[in-house]
Amino acid sequence: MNEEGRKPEKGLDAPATASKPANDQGSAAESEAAKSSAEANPATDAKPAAEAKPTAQAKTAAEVKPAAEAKPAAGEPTGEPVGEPAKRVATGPDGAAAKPTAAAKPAAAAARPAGAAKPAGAAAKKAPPPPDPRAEAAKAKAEQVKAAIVARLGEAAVEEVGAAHFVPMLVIRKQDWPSAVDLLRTHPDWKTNYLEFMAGTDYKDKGYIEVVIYLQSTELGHFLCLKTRTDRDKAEIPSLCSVFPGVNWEEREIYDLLGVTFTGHPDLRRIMLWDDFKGHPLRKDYNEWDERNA
Amino acid sequence: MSLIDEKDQVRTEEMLLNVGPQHPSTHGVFRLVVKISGETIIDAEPVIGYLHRGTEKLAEDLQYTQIIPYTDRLDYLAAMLNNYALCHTVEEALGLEIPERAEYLRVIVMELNRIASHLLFIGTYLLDLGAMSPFLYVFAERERIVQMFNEICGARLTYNYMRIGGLRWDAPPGWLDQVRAFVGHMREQLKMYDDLITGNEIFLNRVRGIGVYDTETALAHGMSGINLRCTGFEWDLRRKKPYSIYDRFDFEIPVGKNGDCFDRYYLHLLEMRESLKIVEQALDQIPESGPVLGKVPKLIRVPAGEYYSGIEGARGELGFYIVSDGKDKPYRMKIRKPSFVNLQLLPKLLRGQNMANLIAILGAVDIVLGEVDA
Amino acid sequence: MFGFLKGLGVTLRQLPKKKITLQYPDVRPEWPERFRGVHRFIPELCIVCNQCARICPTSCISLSGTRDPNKKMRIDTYDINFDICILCGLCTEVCPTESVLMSDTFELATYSRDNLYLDMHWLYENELQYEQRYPERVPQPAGEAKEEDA
Amino acid sequence: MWHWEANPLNGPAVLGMIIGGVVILLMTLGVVTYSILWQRKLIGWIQWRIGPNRVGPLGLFQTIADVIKLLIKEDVIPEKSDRAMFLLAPIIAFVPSFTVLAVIPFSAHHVFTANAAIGALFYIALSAITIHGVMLGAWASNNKYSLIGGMRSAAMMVSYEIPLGLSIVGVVLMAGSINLNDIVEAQARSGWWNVVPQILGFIVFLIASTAELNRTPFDLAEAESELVAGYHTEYSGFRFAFFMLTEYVYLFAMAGLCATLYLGGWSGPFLPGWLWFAIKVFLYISFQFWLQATMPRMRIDQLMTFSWKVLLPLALVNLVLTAVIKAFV
Repeated sequence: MNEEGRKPEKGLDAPATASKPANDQGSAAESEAAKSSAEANPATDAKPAAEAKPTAQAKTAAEVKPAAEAKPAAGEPTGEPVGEPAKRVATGPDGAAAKPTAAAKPAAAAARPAGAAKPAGAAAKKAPPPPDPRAEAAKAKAEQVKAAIVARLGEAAVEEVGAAHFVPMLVIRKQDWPSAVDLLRTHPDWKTNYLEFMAGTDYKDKGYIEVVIYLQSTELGHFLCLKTRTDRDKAEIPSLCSVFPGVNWEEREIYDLLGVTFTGHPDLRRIMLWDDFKGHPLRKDYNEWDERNA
Repeated sequence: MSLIDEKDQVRTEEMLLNVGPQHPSTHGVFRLVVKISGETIIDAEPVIGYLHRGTEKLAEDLQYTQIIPYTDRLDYLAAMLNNYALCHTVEEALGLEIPERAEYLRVIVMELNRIASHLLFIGTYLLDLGAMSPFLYVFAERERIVQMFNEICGARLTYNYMRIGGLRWDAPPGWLDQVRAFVGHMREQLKMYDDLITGNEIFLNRVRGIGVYDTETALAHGMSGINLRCTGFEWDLRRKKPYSIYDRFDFEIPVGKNGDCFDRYYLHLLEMRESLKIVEQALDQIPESGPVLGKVPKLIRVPAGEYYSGIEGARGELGFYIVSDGKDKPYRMKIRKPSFVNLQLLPKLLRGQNMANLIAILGAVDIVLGEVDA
Repeated sequence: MFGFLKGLGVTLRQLPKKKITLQYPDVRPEWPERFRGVHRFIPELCIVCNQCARICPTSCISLSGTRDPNKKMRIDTYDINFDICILCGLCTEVCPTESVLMSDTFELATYSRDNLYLDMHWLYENELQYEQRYPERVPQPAGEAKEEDA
Repeated sequence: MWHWEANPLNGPAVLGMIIGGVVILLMTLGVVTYSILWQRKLIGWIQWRIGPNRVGPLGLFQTIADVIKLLIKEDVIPEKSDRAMFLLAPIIAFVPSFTVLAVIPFSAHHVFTANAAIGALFYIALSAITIHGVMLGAWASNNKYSLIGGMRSAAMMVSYEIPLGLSIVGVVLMAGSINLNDIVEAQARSGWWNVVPQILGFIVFLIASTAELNRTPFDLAEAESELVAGYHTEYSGFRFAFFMLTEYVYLFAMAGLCATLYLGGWSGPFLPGWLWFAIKVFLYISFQFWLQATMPRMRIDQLMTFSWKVLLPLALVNLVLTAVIKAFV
């Protein structure tokens, strides 16, 4: 295994202490925008109304929440800034636990790179009711990611832009898969240095197998969803092991269960099932009995 | 065959040692093919899959409610957290509202479960290192938690307690007082563990400075939970991606300094303290009464799309990824298994160590094979 | 230095503490009311709605019934295969009449898998035994569970 | 005092020897049986458990049941093992453990004890033989865990014999004799037990003897979490029982040695000598179990370092101090 093969961007883990909460807030802005409606509690909510609601975020959050989705949550009168900060100040008996969140807010907004700030702004323009504004925001952000990728790898590298349930989603051409992921990992605006999750899905009806990763930037607080697609018959995707050594086993698992060959993988063997197992169980057309007979 | 090789040294041979699948320290059916020279490990190759049950495949044929009992069997030491992770993902997808009391009860049982899981880690870790008594002490404490779970949901290990949109049961009368009593008791016990274990020089010598890695390595390998925090990197999803009602509680995220096995051990202790804090605050804030199951359709259909959400499990980021085609069963479900991801770094940590350190390092990674193999 | 002496002190202090061993076969554990042991079944209440069989994640329940002269469904057979039952309790949750419930029977070890195939009579027998063991829990067999849920 | 060498070796004397041997063997077995039970009980109590309590009243027959179980178990000899060695090893390990008891003075009227002039030396010399049995067994099993366990055991025993021996030399200097009887008498005469003037040596002895006995925290040879069962991984039935017996007979012997060297042996006020001896042995054995209930296991390299860099210098310092004081005071 060539874990040594890469040197992650220096300074991932050594951000100034001041910037850390700031980034945290930056990320939280979107996620909170995404969650504000889901979490808004009905009037029975025990939270006292006296909850601190910093205004720095209010401009985005308030606008993000259009009337269409203003749930019963709108126990808050209009005019009052809605949308709770990411770190809702601890309530309840010991309300003393006011975090330094509010103070960190303006800094957070300032610290956010231009790229990250814009989607929130984009979301702010009144989205039509049917598409969820949070999804719209994610899409807008995805467009920006696309711009970053396209600038380096060409127009064809990104096949599709969208949102995977409020997370910006891009479909990358499989040839550009590792380079795009690596690009985002090192890109100063994105720095998606942490691969959170990887999965493969067999879309039999659509005729392809999709590999999806969820990336995040521990420093800048972005969350991205990248995908790439390959044929079902000759499923082959370049391996990400050189970019994120941690996907080693995940790729082995996808290889094992979905039959996607990851080219350039240092050690592509079955991981869950035994070596002479036939077939790939997570494929939709997998049938235990067929394979046995074959 | 001469005993002396061409370099005038005693001829030695490397040997392959199969640690597991049945071995006292692999905590389940986990196999580690170790190449050793003397007692020094040249290479190690983990072999997993002995407990592979195909949960993800099974889930494709199950309704969302039916998947919950299966999640109990992933990380069976922290089944409440597994329950929650699945319910949370589905609730996010549906945009459901969870009744207040249910949220608090969820947090209480999750944190209790985290304590139970961490307790077990400390016990088994010390057992691996050869100390027997801590194992039994932590089991006694864990037993109290398990009994409380037994009362609230009727099972000691496979809880199946959470439902999409809430909980199966409300807490029985007096249960919360029991929890409160436990919190106080547990605080005392934690002091005892400090005296018994943390102060012991033999233990310190065995765990300090071994299995070291830095934050970059940990991030590149996708590690999460204590395995990431031990490197001094503050990363806790309860803070970073606040879910449930964790933003209402005041708690710290302890981080390590050196990224060695001692840090990993000690963080478990510290995290238990924080969990106790959370439980205590939740007990103070929980509404006296109220529904524990929100308004949920009888047959849950998740709108088409894909959903991923991770929570801070006992061992790291535990996430469920659901691809739905609008039916009542997931089209594809994938579990982000923290143990599975964390385990990958093991061979690298083991190289150059000796056999005794193998146990110490493997133990500190804190794997549960039910989760690794899923 | 000498932290291990502290440890020795700790272990010594544990010596006189109360022992927590449960002498299992002699002393039986006390299971709470919600404990999910082997099912018990009350045939009279069953309306053969088949919900339990449908919700069961492992499909271990099989049942059949007939319509009696008054157009009411009557249960004929009700089998639970404890070979695969995972005691998740979902069946008791969906049962509208609370005819299938869980008891505190937890000892399932047997020499043959055939013995794990439990039929209606066994389950009813289990119910009767449960009623004997816990007379105080019986008065409202269709009891608290649903109320709390609502 | 009654000396073997003072009596001519005739028929009755030989008979006496045999009877003595058998009596000591039976006594030893009794002690081993109940020290195992005591171990399980004591550790159980420390761990909030009851300990064995099903066989006989208070579990008094538990060990007997275990032994019977071991005796009637199949004697498995692995196909790939070196059969002859495999069979021989437990015996080689056991015999010296029992033989060393010959020089331990159990009481003032040590009817069955050899009054050997080289008592302490005899103990150390013979106990070193056991390691051959352990090594042979480990090697002959043809099992990797056994091999590592055997090697560890050998390395440990070799390393810890030296501090052990040196700490004993301090006592020998105090008494001016290697004869264990003389050492006891010297302590009785001097009015204090060796543990007081030889406290440093006592500590070294305590640690080194724990290592010699392969007991926690030095139980690396059979570290079950690392090596499954160490050198006796492949042994079963009564051969395994032999190894276990060896271990506990040594525990008894070492307790006897410790009592003799440092705690005044059978000497003591009021109570009869044998009871004093029993009490001291009991204390030593209980201490070992207490240690076992508390300590995690050491690591082999740290163990070696500890022996050579800490214990050995300590033992030497103790030796020099004793010699100097002995010479000038």
